[in-house]
Amino acid sequence: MTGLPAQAPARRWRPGPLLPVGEGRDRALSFVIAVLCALACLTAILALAADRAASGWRTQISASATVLVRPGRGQTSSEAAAAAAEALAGVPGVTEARALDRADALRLLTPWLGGGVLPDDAPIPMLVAVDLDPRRPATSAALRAALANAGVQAVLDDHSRWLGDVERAALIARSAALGAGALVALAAGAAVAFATRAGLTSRRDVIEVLHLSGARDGFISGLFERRFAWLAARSGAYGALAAILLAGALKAFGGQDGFTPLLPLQWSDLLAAAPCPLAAAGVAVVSARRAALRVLRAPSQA
Amino acid sequence: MTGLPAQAPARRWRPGPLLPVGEGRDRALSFVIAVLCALACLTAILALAADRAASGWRTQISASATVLVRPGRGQTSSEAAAAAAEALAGVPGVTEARALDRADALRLLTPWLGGGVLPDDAPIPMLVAVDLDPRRPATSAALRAALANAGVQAVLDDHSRWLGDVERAALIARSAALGAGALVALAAGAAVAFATRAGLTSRRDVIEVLHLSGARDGFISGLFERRFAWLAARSGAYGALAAILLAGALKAFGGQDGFTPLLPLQWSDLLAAAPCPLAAAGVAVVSARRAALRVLRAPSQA
Amino acid sequence: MRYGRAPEVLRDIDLTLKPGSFHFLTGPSGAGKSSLLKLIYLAHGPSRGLIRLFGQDISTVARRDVPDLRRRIGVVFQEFRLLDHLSALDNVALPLRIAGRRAQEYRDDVAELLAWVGLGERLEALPSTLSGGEKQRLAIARAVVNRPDVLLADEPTGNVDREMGLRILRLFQELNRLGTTVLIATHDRELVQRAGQPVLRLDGGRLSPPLRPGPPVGQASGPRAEAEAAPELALDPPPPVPPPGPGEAAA
Amino acid sequence: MRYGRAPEVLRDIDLTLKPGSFHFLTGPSGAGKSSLLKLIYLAHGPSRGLIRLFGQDISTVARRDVPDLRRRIGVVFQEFRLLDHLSALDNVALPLRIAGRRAQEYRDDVAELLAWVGLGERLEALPSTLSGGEKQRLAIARAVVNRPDVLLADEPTGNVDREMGLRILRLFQELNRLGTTVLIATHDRELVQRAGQPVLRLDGGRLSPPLRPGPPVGQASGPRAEAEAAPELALDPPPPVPPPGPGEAAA
Ligand SMILES: Nc1ncnc2c1ncn2[C@@H]1O[C@H](COP(=O)(O)OP(=O)(O)OP(=O)(O)O)[C@@H](O)[C@H]1O
Ligand SMILES: Nc1ncnc2c1ncn2[C@@H]1O[C@H](COP(=O)(O)OP(=O)(O)OP(=O)(O)O)[C@@H](O)[C@H]1O
Ligand SMILES: [Mg+2]
Ligand SMILES: [Mg+2]
Repeated sequence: MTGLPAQAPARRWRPGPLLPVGEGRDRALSFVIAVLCALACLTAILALAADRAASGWRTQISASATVLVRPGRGQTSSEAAAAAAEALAGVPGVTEARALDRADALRLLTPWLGGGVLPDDAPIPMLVAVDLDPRRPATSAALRAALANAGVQAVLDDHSRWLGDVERAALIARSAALGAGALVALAAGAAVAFATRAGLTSRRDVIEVLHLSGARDGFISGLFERRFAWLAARSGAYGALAAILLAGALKAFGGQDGFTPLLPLQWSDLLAAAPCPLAAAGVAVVSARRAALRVLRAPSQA
Repeated sequence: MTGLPAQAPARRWRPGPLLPVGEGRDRALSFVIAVLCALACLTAILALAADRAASGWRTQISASATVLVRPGRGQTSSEAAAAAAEALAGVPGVTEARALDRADALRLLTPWLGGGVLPDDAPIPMLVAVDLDPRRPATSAALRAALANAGVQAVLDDHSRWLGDVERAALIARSAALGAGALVALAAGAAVAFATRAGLTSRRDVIEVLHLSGARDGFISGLFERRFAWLAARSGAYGALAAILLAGALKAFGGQDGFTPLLPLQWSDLLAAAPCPLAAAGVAVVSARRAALRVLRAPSQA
Repeated sequence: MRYGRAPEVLRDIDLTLKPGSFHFLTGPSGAGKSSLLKLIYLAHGPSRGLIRLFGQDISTVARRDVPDLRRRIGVVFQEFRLLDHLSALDNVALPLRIAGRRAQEYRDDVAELLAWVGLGERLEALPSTLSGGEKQRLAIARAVVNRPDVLLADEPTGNVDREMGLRILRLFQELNRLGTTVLIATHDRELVQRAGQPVLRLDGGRLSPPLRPGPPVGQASGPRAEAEAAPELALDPPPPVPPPGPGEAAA
Repeated sequence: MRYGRAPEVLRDIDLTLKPGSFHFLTGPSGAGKSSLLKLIYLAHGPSRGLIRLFGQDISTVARRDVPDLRRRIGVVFQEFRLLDHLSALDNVALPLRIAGRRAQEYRDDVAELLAWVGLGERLEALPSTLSGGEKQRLAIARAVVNRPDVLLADEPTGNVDREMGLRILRLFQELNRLGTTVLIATHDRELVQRAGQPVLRLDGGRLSPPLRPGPPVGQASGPRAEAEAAPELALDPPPPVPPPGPGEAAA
């Protein structure tokens, strides 16, 4: 045996950690926490993006209206459109009202009919595109009144038919994303708490020996708090890192055309993973403390 | 003490299980496995739906084409459209070619222009909707040739401009869904394996006592295999059940208008969760066996 | 005292250990020797009765003061209770670490103590690589390392040979000479005979008076361990009220 | 034999236990008694040398035949090694369960054996609620329950009183009378003196010849335990070739 001789320089010697380290139990626990944290972070990041997408649809739709102008007597359709645009621009809550010229109108029709298919002389209705102030949009009634006042024969489409659908879809997407994020975060937290408690119970013998040797409750539970906080924080960091790399890859390679329009991920969303290690450590500390104190209170003075 | 007296009827007595049961360790393990299995199942179910949505878009788009007919000399636009439809219907790979009447055409324009806004006498181009055989769609060239043969002046839109975009988006959605599913399933499997090993290592003492008492390797590892298989199967079943309930709720309350068009979940998709308990048990058995045999081989005959 | 709903293990115990005394505790296996020691080192509360330790009724001691009492008691557990992940040196140093002593201060003392119990070559060994007797000596070294006011040893020589047993006895006697109150539960007749100290015998849950030179009784200041468990069943006579003096316990 | 890179614990051991013999094994704490027993019950292989058990060289025994050999050996471990989650009854019945016996068959026998070692009232008790001596008796009951061909006991009386110690000795002698080869490692002089059986003394890694009536040597069939650990260092003399006869070991 190579035990240090008693007269070895005291300086070089350091006492061992009071809690056993590096057990398989701990590694399994770390791994599972890391996986759950990665899932929670990924869900949080995607939830942010989904939320942004949902509110994006909503504002895009509610912040615009289309007016189809029918030329009155003695007016070309262009003149009628210009008059309508002028009348609408004066309404409070309207940012801009723009009469589309024939080219614009055709461009708008293109996605639906294909390009360059309408005969040049096909009479198309004139459109006025109205942009509304997204914060205080003009009501449909105000727009209709302005058109009637200006004596323009026109049909207003404020997209309200679509708005309901889109809002419902957005609400669902948003709550699904947030719900999934909360669910996974909760599961990760519960797993940290649960596994911390289990990991601690299996070291009951250490607790009892320390206890009977006169260690204070705070000293003992502090050992476990630090151990599991550190374990959870490290696992949480690994998990967050994995989530950030994965989401970053999605953002980088998802491309402008493919994924991004559906799920407008922004680089700043990746920050949602940042609090993960801290949160994991916090959960671990609280549950380690509670579990340690329960073991401490149980056997003695029963 | 209330020990059974030695002469108690032997019939009533049953020996205790050779492995300790109901430890906190096991409960934590069960919980974590259940959570990961639930996530894996949920991801699998949603991946199925996403995959269906993606291929749905693709076939919808690639299986149709639109032809815009310009009336030739001495033809009304309806006559021209009918001629075009007849010509196209004969092309191999075309399932149906249907001239839209004015009402149909207006209805198709409605989503974009709003309803009832076109003056009744507005001349609108006539459309022929062509449905293609999804398995062997007619090529654009074949359709164009057929139109030219019939002497119809027409513009063909085979949606190929959109097809590329949609195919890219579908590919991304599909691989994201499958990737997430595989990732979570892998994580769940690894957690089962890892945690099984850790749970077993902490019962090393039991293994050693059984070993030294003359138990065969297979007998000992069998105890652990059964124990952890059962634990993993039960946790997996709980997880699968949770996923099914959650996905079922999405399907039932997501509604026709909201979630379903985006993610066409079907009741049969929920079956994707069914193999979960079995898979979890399988992973657990394999890792329990490997871990047990490693412990058994290690200490003796070293 | 009783465990759960089992019959009482200890009854009508009236034991006062004078500071600086040295007693053996004997009795058949299962008589309750370890249980009595548990009461004294506060691992278990009495189901009824009074325990006074260092002049304080332990039922009135605030929870946060208990560790201070425990630090004044050294215990050799029957099943050793070593920490498997710590070296021999760290195991022995445990009470010193808990008391807040610095590693550099105590290391050499601990190494010396280990050499004294014959483990000078195994300072870094883990308990799992020690023989039964080596573990027992390690447990003894841990119990005495911080010169406790009270030393409780439960079967401390069950796994060592006679020479080592006598060496351990000398260690206990030396501590006792320096003022430590010593109580040793043992089956080892030779040890008891060699020491020539009073023997308390526990049987059927009751304690017989000391067989050899009885322990001096009297008011005394300083360290003092007193364990007592009074009857509770209505059929038993009610325990007499303990005298209010600061010294001994009664029942 | 050696542990890891530590110095050799056992050297030049040449021990043949005749079937049906009864030996004590003594020696100072840490001499290697438990290690020698470990070699015999196949918990540890020798770093060099030859071990023959029941006439077979254990290095040539197939892995799947080892359990059969182990079932013929009963061991009382120094640290008991009881299973904490099993009742006293289930702990003792363990070897029978492993051998495939049915619960209904063995239950009454096991309960009787437990009563014999004074645990008749604690059949359903968990080991953690037993006293030190009670645990030790449980470990002894487990070792003898299936009438092993060889019984190895490591310090089996360290935690029991004299009367119980002699009772246990009688149990071992009874088994021996029925044909079991018995080897008991102990520090208990009284036990050794009472038994009047040959004593092997282990010191400095070497085994002294039996002190009292030597074990009869000779070719014999039937159960036989032979442990041997030959020197390995080049400086040591090479071990003599073991004789090819089916009986004893050498080196
Ligand atoms: N935790 C417990 N729960 C229930 N019963 C217990 C517990 N600990 C001890 N006992 C019982 O109390 C009695 C006294 O046990 P104790 O350990 O005090 O005996 P002991 O005198 O130390 O015996 P030994 O000499 O064998 O160590 C025994 O019958 C034992 O089974
Ligand atoms: N697993 C191990 N690894 C390393 N060294 C060990 C191991 N087991 C025992 N030893 C050492 O081998 C030597 C002999 O140990 P063993 O347990 O055989 O002694 P023993 O004769 O049974 O002593 P005791 O009477 O104290 O039980 C001791 O010095 C011990 O420290
Ligand atoms: Mg005891
Ligand atoms: Mg030993």
